[in-house]
Amino acid sequence: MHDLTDLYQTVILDHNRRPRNYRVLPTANRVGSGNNPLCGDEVTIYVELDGDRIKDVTFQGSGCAISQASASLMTLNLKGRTIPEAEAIAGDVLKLITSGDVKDDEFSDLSALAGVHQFPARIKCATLSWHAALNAVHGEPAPATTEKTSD
Amino acid sequence: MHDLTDLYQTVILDHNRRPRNYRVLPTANRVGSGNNPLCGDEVTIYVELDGDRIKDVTFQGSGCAISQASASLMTLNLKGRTIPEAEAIAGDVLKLITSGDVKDDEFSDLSALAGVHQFPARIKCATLSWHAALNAVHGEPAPATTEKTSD
Amino acid sequence: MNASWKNLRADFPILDQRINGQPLVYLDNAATTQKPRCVIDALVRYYERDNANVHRGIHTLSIRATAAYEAARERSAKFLNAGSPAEIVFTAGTTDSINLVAHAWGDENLKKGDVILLTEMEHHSNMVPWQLLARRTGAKLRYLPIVPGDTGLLDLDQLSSVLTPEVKIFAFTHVSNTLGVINPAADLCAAAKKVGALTVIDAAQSAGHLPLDTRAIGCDFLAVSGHKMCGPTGVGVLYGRAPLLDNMPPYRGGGSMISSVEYFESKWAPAPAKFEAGTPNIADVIGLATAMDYLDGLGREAIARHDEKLAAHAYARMATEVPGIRMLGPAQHRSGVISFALPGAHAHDVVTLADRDGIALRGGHHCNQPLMRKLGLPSTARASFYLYNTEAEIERLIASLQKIQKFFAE
Amino acid sequence: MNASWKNLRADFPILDQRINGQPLVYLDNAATTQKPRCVIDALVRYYERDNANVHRGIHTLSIRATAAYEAARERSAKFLNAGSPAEIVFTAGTTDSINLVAHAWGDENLKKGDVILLTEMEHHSNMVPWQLLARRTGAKLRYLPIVPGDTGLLDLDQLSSVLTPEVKIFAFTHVSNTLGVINPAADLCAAAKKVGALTVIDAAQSAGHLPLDTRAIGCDFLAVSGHKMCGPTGVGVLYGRAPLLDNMPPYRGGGSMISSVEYFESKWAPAPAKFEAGTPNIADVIGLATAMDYLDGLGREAIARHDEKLAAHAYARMATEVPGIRMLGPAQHRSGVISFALPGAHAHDVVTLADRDGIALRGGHHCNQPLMRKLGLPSTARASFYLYNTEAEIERLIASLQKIQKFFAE
Ligand SMILES: Cc1ncc(COP(=O)(O)O)c(C=O)c1O
Ligand SMILES: Cc1ncc(COP(=O)(O)O)c(C=O)c1O
Repeated sequence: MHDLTDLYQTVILDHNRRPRNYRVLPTANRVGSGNNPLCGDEVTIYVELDGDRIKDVTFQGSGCAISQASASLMTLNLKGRTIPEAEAIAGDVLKLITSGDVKDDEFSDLSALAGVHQFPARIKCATLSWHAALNAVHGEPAPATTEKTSD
Repeated sequence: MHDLTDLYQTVILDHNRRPRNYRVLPTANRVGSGNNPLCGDEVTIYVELDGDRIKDVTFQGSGCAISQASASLMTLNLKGRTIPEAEAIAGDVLKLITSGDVKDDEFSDLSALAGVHQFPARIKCATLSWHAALNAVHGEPAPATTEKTSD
Repeated sequence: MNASWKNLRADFPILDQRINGQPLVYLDNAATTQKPRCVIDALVRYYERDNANVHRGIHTLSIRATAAYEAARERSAKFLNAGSPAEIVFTAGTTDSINLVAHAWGDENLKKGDVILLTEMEHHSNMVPWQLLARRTGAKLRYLPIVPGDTGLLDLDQLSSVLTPEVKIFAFTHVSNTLGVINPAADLCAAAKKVGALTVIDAAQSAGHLPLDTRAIGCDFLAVSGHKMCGPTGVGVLYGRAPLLDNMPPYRGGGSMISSVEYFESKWAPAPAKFEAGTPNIADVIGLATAMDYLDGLGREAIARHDEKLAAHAYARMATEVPGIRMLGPAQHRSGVISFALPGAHAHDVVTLADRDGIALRGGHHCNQPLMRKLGLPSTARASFYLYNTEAEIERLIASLQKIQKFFAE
Repeated sequence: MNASWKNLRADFPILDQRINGQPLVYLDNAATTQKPRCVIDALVRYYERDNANVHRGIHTLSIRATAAYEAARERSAKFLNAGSPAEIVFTAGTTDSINLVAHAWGDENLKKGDVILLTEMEHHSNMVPWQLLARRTGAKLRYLPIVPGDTGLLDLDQLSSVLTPEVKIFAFTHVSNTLGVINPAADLCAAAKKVGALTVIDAAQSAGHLPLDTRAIGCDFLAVSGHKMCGPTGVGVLYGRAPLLDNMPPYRGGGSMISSVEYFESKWAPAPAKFEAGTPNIADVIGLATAMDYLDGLGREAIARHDEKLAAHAYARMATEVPGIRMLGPAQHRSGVISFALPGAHAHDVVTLADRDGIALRGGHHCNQPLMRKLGLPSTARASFYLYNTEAEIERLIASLQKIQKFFAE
C-alpha cells in the first residue's frame, strides 16, 4: 500500500524517460491544451482527425513523470480510435486514475496509472492530458485545466 | 477594590440624577462637542468666555451616569476660572480619572471620579466632557472624540 | 460528534468560571458565541499534527491540510444546502463577505440610476459597504422601513413601493442583532426576483441559530460569521450562486486565485479559488466545520426552539417584573436577542452593574446607529441567548435588573 | 516566555511525528511555519477563559479580550519598531495587507501616466493587486529586473533608469520566497524617497526571520503574515506610516470602523480602526503576539544567523554532492529558502519521493510564475529552513536527493 513503485511503475518511468509521440504534429487539424495552475504543468495535444477517427495524436509539454507518462500512454491508446471509442477509453482511464480499480485486463499498459489514486496530490497530473485530448477531439477551444479557468 | 460604590459614589449618583448646569447657554460665545463612537455618548459644552475667564459654562448631552456626572462636575469646577487655571484643573482631573491617584484634598467633589480608573471600559465616559470643554475654550472646531474622527 | 443537550454546558469550558465572585452568565451571544471544546480541540489537533499550507503542496502534511480544508468547504455547502462546494467562499467573516459582494459584483454591475435597497434595521456591516459602493458607482440607497412602534418588524406593506425595477440588489438581514426580529427571507427573495434584483442576506445572526437553507430561501448571496456560531474568530463564509460567482471579477489579488500570471496580466482561477487570494485561514476554517458538526449534532431546529423559548420567557418576565422597562422587538416568534431600556439607568451603567453580578450584557448602539436614532434611543442594553443558556440564568438576570433599577431610583 | 535554543524542537509538538515511517523533516517553512506550544496554548487560553467581542463591550470578558487585543497591537508596533500602535492594522495576512494598500491608497492617489514599480522576483500576492490597480486607474506597471544568471539578485545598476519621477509607488519583497535573496530594503526606500515614490515592503519572508525595523528601513508600508512567523493562520499586519493611514479612505466598510453612521452617509473612525471593519480575528491576533514574544525570546539576529548558516551549508553540500543539480539564489548572505532543479527529475516527483523519506519539500512555481519563466524553469523544488531545522536534517535531505536522482537515472 502506498508503495512508491505503485506510483512510479516501470511503465511510467519508461514513458517518462522516452515519451512516445512527443512532437508537434504538422498534419493536426485539432489542438487541445491543458494546464495545472497550482503547479505549472502544461500540455498541448495535437490531433489529426479523419472524419470520426483519430488518425494520429501527439503531445508536447512540461510536467512531472506522471503527467508525461500519462500523456505518452494516451497517444498510444487513442491513436486509430473513433471518437466514441476514445471517449469510452478516456472515461475508463479517468475512473481508473481516481479509484484505482482496474476493470479487467483490457487495459494493458494503462493499468500502470492505477497506483496514482493513492497519491491524491498527483491525480491531477495524470488526468490533465486526457482532458486536453478530449477537448481537442471535441473542438473545445478553452484549455483544459485542473481548476477550470476564467479571466 | 473594584467595589461598585467606588465607581458610583454618592456624588456621582447625585449629579447623574440632578445634573447641574444642564442647559443651553444663550450667552455662550464658544461651543465644544464630543462623542464616543463606540458606545454613542454625546455631549455639547457651552462656554461664555469673558477675555481670559470662563464666565459661565453649561452642557447638554446623553450618556451614562459617569459621563453625565463628570460633565456636571466639570461645569461647577471650571466656572469662573481663567483659561490656564481651567487647563490645569482639567489636566489634574484627566490624570485622576486614568490613574486613580488623588493628589491631595484640593479636589473636593472631583475626587469622586477617582474610582473610574478601576473600570477601564468606563474611563472614556468620564473624560469625554473635559476634552470637549478644553476644545470649546481653545476654540477648536472639531468635536472631541474618544477615538479622534476622520472622514 | 456526540453533542447532546444533556450536560451541554460542560462542552463549553469558558462557562465554568466566576466573574466578580458570581458564576458567569454569558448573555452577549449576539456579539460572539462561546466555543465548545471540540472546536478548540480541532484547532489544537490541526496545529499539532497537520499544519501546512494548502493547495500547492504534495507532501503529506500539505495533503492532509488541503483535504481537511476542502472537506470544510463541503461541510459548509451541506450546512447551507448550497448547490455545490464551489458556491462556498471562505472569508474573514460577515463583514468581509458583504464587502466582497459589494466590490466584486457591485463595481462591475451598478451604475448611476440603479438602486441598492436595504432595510432600516441593517447592521453597519450591511450598510456601510453599500454606502461606499453607492459613492463609487453613483447608484442610490433606499430603505425598506420598519413599522412604527417598538416591535421593529419590517413594514411589508411598503415593500412594493420601494422594491421597484431600478433596484438591482436588495441586501437585508435575516435576523436583527438589536431587535431579535426574524425577517421573512424567502418571501423577500421571491419579491426581489420578480423585479430582477439580486439578494444578499446577512446571516450573521441566523447561521447556527436557525435552520438555514439557501436554496429554499432562494437568495443569491448569503454572508456568515464563524465566531457567532460556535466557530473561531477570523473566519466566515460567503455563499454565492455559481453562475454569479463564475462571472464576477476577483476582489483581492494574490496567490492561489490565479490560473496564470505574467508580468503585465493574469488570468483568474475559477470560483471559489478566484475569491480566496493568499494563504487562507486554514485552522479556523477547519474549526468552523467542527462547529457545524457540533450544531447539527444538537439540531438547528432544536436550537431555534430553545432560543425562542428562552427569549419569549425572558421577554415576558422582564416586561412584567421590571417596572417601566422598555422592551424592543416582538414578544414572540423571535430570535434569542432582546434589547431593552431601563428608565433612569443608562445602558452602560446597566451593563457595568450586571457585570458585578457576573452577567455579561452588551450596551450601546449595537452597530445600529441609524436604527437607534429612529427608535429615539441613544443606546439600549441587550441580552442575547444561545444554546447553553438556561431559565435559571434568566432568573438571575431579572433579579439583577431589579437591583439596578433600585440602585438608580434611590 | 522562556524560549531557548536548547530543546527548542520540543516546543513544536508537530515535529514529533513520523511520516511514511520516518521522523518528519519539515523543510516547507517558506510556505508556512510550524507553531510553538505557547502559541497554541494562547489560543486555547483565550477561548477557554476570555473569549468575547472587543471594543464595544463593558462586561469583564469583553474588557479582557479588548485589553489583550490592543496589547497585541502594542506588541506588534514594538516588533516592527513602528512609531506608535496606531500604525499597526491587523489584517488576514500579507496578501490582504497589500490589497488594502492597493485599494485604499492606490485608488485615491494613482492616475493615468503614473507608474507602479515592482521587481521581477515578486510573489503573485505583490504583483496581482498592482495589476488590478493599474487596470482600475490607468497607471502602468514597470519592473526592476534581476541580473542574468541564477543568483537572482536585483540588478541595482538599472534602478535609476526604472525609478523615475513617474513612479508613485515602489512595491518590493524584502526576501524572495523562491530565490532566498535578501534585498537591500533601506537603500531601495531611500532611492524611492528621492523621486517621491512611496514604498511597500512585502515582508512575508522576513518578519520573524530577520530583525525588522520599519523606521530604520524607512518604508511607508510593510506587510506581514502571521502564519509564516510561528503565528496562527488567518492573521497578518499592515504597518503604515501614520500620516498616510490618517489620510487614506477606508477599504472595507462595516462595524467598528465608523465614527458615526446615518442611513445615507457615514464618518470614519481614525486609523487603525478605520481599516478594521467587522469583528477582528481576535484569538489569532493574540496568538500572533505570543509568537512575537517567542521569536524575540530566541532573538531575531540569532534566528537569521541560524537560518543563513543552515542554508549556506545546505547550498554548498547540495551543489557538490548532488551532481548536475541546478541551484538558484546566491550561495551566501541569503535567507533560509533554497530552490533547485534536478536534471531528469521533475520537481513534483522530487517532492513525492522526498515525502517517502519523511521530508516535506515544496515543488512548483512558488507563486512566482513570471520569474520561473524568466529563469527558464517550469518549476523547482524548494527546501526552506527555519529555527527548528538542524544539520542532521540536511544530511537526510542530501541522502534523499541522491536516492531520487538514482531512481530517475536508472
Ligand atoms: C514573498 C511572499 N509574499 C507574499 C506571500 C503571501 O502571503 P500570504 O499567503 O500569507 O498572504 C508569500 C507567501 O505565500 C510570500 O512568500
Ligand atoms: C446582523 C449582523 N450583521 C453583521 C455583523 C458583522 O459580523 P462580523 O463582525 O462578524 O463581520 C453582525 C455582528 O457584529 C451582525 O449582528
